[in-house]
Amino acid sequence: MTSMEAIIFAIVSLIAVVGALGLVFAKNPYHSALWMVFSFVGLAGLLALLEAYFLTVLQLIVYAGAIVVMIAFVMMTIDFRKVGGLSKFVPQWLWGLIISFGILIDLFILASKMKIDVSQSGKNLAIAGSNTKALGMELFTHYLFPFELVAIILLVALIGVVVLTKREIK
Amino acid sequence: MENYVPFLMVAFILFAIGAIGVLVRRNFFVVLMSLEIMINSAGLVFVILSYFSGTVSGQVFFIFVAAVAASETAVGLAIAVLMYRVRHTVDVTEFSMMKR
Amino acid sequence: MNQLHFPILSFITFWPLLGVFILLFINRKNEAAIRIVTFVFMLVNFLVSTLLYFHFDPTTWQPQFVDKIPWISSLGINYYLGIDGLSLFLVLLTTFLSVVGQLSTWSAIKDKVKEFNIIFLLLLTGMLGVFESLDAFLFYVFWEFELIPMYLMIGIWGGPHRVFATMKFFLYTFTGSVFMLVAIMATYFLFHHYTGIYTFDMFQLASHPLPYNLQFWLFLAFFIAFAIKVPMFPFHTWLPWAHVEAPTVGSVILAGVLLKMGTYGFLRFNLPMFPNMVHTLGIVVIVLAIIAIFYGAMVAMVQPDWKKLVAYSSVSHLGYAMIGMFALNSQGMEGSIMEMVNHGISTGALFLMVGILYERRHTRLFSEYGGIAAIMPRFAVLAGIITLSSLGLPGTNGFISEILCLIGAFKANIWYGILAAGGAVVSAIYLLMMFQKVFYVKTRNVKNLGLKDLDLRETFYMGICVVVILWIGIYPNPLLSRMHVSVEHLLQHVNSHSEQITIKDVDKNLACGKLVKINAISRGGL
Amino acid sequence: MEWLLLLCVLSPAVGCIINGLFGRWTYRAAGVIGSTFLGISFALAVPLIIYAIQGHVVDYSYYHWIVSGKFTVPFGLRLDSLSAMMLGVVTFVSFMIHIYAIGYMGGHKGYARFFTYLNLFVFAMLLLCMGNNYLTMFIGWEGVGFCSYILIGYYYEKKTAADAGRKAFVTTRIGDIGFIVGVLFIILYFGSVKFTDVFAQAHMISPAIITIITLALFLGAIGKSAQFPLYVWLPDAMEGPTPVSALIHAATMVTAGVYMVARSAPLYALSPTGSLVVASVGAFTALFAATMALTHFDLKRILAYSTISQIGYMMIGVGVGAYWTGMFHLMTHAFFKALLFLSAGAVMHAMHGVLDMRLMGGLRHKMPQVCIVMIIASLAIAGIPPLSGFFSKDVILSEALMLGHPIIWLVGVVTAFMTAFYMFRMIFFTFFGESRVPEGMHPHEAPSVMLVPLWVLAVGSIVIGGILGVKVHGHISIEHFISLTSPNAFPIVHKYSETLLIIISIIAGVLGIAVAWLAYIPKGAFSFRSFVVRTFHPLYRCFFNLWWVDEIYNFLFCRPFWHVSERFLWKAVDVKVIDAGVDDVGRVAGLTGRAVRILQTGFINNYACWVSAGALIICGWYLLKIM
Repeated sequence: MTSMEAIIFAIVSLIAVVGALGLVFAKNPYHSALWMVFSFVGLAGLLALLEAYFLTVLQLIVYAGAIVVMIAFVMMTIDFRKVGGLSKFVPQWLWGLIISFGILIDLFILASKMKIDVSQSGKNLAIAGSNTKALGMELFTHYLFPFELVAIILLVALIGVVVLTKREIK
Repeated sequence: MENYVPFLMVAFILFAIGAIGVLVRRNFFVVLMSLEIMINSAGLVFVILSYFSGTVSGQVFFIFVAAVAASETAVGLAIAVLMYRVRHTVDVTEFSMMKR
Repeated sequence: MNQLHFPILSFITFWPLLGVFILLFINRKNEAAIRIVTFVFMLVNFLVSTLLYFHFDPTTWQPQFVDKIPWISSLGINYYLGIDGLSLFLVLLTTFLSVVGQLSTWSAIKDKVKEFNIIFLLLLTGMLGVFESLDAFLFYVFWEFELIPMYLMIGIWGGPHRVFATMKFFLYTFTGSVFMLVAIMATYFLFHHYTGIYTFDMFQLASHPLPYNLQFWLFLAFFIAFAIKVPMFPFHTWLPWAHVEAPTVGSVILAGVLLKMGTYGFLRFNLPMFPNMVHTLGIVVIVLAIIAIFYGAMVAMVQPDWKKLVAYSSVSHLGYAMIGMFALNSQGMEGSIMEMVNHGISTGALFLMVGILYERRHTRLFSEYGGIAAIMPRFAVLAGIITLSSLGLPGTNGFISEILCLIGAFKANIWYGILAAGGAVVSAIYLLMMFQKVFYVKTRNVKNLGLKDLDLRETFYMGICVVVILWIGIYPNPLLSRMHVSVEHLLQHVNSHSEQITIKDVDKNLACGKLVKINAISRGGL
Repeated sequence: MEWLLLLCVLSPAVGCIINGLFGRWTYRAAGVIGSTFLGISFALAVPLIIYAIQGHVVDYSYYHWIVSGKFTVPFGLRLDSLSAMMLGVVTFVSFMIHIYAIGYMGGHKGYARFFTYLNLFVFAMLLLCMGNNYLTMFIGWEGVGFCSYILIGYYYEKKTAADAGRKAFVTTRIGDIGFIVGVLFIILYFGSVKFTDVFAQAHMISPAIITIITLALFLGAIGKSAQFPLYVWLPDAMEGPTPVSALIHAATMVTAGVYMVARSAPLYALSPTGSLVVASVGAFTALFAATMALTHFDLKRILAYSTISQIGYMMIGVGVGAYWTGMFHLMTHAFFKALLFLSAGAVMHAMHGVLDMRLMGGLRHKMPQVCIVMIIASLAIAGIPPLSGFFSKDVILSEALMLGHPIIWLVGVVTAFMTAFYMFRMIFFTFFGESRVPEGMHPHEAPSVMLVPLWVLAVGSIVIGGILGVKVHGHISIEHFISLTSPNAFPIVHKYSETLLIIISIIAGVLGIAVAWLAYIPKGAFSFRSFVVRTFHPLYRCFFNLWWVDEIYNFLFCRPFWHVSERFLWKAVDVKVIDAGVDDVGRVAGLTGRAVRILQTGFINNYACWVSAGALIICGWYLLKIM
């Protein structure tokens, strides 16, 4: 890793982690949403560092853009005065914290033990210099069937959402 | 770049932070957002391994993960709206209809 | 091989599903049409299945009329149907009893007719699949599939305690099935470990028996599954419940076909796959079977409820089948298969008898009956012949199977034969008592006086049973000759692996950490 | 010839099917149809018997009945001297009884049913006698048992009749287990059940096995032929219609055991032990049953005990190895005992079903012809020359003595005395003395359709013994005939003067009649009887209560069996242990569920925590393993 890359890595990962922490610990959910955008931008930076340029764009547009807006939009339809006086954490927050740290430790051990073949590192990620083209080739040849499945999942989710929200509440 | 451990560490830290958010927060919307973080960190691991093993498949999976995450968010929000209409709250501790 | 060049087994298995599809389009109010359509479908199924009988090649043990299509080839799972001498008559029995049983429901099932017939057709598919599949995985699928329609049949059209009975039936047999699933999987992986082939083909799995200590546990697991289904002595208590609460046709199918799956399972799994254990643990099975013969008969004798009596008599009768099977000689084995077929017909017909009177009087207690012979003479004659066949009178089908089982048992060990022969006395006692309590003596109950004798439909289906009973009793050779080669092949296979081991050896092997090895193998396989 | 034989055997079956299927429409004609087919059978039997007398043997397997592995059971018939004799007896006597039954059963409900059963019985009996292997024989063996069951229970609306039928079937089935076990041994050691194969190999099998086989087969004979200790069903079987008692429980079915032993002569000949058991059981039964007949008042039951006793004689005959004597007695007995039963039936018919001799007396004026034929039959059974019973009984006793069984001979002679006594006690009680007929009953002579068979049988009872049993040119024709198939098994050990033995047995018979006369006819008879009864009071009570055998069986076997089944096996073991055990397993699952339910808080946070904790633990475990 060159020093330049290291510096960029440090910055973007810091952005991602801080954003995530802000999301979790902000009292106001609107602030959380904003922190999420922050974190996602950091993530997009990481993706760019990994030469997944198409995904970087995707991350910025879909996540940091569409999804956050959607969440914020839905939150606005809800009257937050009624949920005022809400404390931030559940009563069993300590357990949640412990379990999360446990998972973190697990994952760290895993990371330290993991061995992957890095000889191909950074190769094959682009066809004729275009990451998007490589991705497209892979997606619409090898992964065509799962891709269609994902489409169905999206459709199902769409229908599900409509059904759920249109229902009359007695 | 040959050292993938830092990248993984970041992904894992994000995952753990997301888990904390899911497990400890009361606000349903924050829980949903934390879930997004967790899912994204998982997707990130795909991309990391894709890069270091020199194949573009991982990136494809990131697209799938993103699609699933989007569906999940949509359904989650729908549920949130519905719960709010029923219970007039978005406090997850109030969502205990499964009991009894 | 398939001598008909037509997937006849797939046809008869899935033909009922077409019936289900057609029934969906018939108005539920039009009950007559529903009954007739179902009947026609079952009749066609039966008639087509008789082709199996006529085209069966009795000179080979290889599976015949084979339909084999790769299903999940990476796991060695095939859609593999085929029959041999062991299963041919069970398939025919199934199609036959379904026709007879369906006829009996015309007057017995009055509500939810459409649902009932749909379930019955589904049940038929499941049962045929069990007897036809030669792929262990497919077998298991059908084995579980058949449970559900039966569960619904008892649970919806049953008697007052139907929910309890059906839960007991379902959970009990399902517990057995779980053991079987585990054992099938273990056999599959272990077979791969020792031969390097992933396969669920039953014949292939049997071709290389596993080491003894593994056989021991697998035999036990399969034994539990099938012993519950048969049911063998200590596992039988679901049977009276299920029979008593089931509608008539449910009892007929339960006794006639479902119980045979247990004995058939022994023939298909326990005997060929774990031959050494058959020699080692066979004595346990035989002792349990002898207990079952006497115990079932003695408990049947004192029952005040007609259906319970017949239910316990099944326990007793299938004891003969088990003894014959584990006698490990051709007479015993052929007797055992004959006993399965004959028990299906005779006991099925006995349940039909109960059902006919139950429809008229809505009770099954002996104390309510008496003197029926004078009121319903035609019924009494048919019932008498059926009782005799259950009793094993020479000239009826029951005798053929009983004597063959006895010869087999006797050849295996003189005492088995003598003890099993003693059971015949008890069976005479309870069957004659049953007949006397219902048909003889002057009726004391006014309600019995006006009972109508059998109508044409009832005479027909009872008469058909009687004809089959006499036919098998007088000329059983067409059946015996068709099962002969398969039986010989199975026996030769089992007897070529006759080295015995003691339970002690198994324990020792286990203590040496063999289980760890199994574990490692299964992980490697996954 | 073999097809003639088959036709002869099947003819009653055809009658059975016609009457059975069309009984509703043949109502009046059922009897005639049944008798016609029997007549055909008898007519066909005549040439067959002549063929057999000429020394021919027919042994033909019509088809393979059961083929399993190397083991084959043919369905085949065999005509040789032994079965030819049975063929003659069975077809003739049943033909007579069918004709009699036309009159006797006339007007009964289920007339066609009766003839259906009767024809079926004859068919089964012919299969039993003519089968050329043990399993074909067994079809007949069980078939006659079953027919006996339905015919005893013919008046099924009477509980006693139905019970008696069941008792008969179950008791004989106990014996049949023996038969089946015997056959199983034969299959195991001989590999075939055909008589010819078995007898040809018999000398190659160890004697111990042969003894087991003979004893097992004899158990079957004990059940079927009502020998001690399985005789208890026969007296109860008298609940059936009288023609049934005459045909099944006197002339044919109950003698099947004797026939079977004679048929298995080559086996019994190799086993002196087995033969001795046969003879001893026969002798004991003869005496034991005779004692019970002494004091009874029921006309038909006396005859039943007498039948048991007489079959005991036949068993002595076949047991000592002189098979022809047993078969000879079987034949004469078929005639005179059928005659006795049919006469008793005529009396019963006249008395509207009353069988208690205390309600009879002086009937000789009302029904002289029946009286005469009954006296003829009684003289025959008492062994008074020159009636048939004399010849057959005498040869049994003399052969028993000469073959070295003096005790059995002595028992036989005593029994002969008792037989004469109780038969004439019955005659005197029924036909002589004052009339004790209740008011309103008008006994009358039997109709001619019943009388004709009686007289035919009476003539048979008189002459058949003389024709077959007199020594002409140094040999007895029946001995010669039967010995073609079943020659005498053992050599004669002692020679006695035949004249002396004949005189002894005649004395025994005459003495019995004289004592009966003394006890029932003269003026002081009553006080003589009461003196005897008082003197031998304990013995009299034993006789009168039939040695309490039924009660003992009930106490020792029937009730414990029932109680063990009901109280122990069903209500305790099945319901309280096995089934409850199964339910308890289910209950444990339920309780576990209730315990685990505490974890179900309903808060999704908690569920999320559990899921994560689970993931943590599983991952951690795997990680620990790879570390």
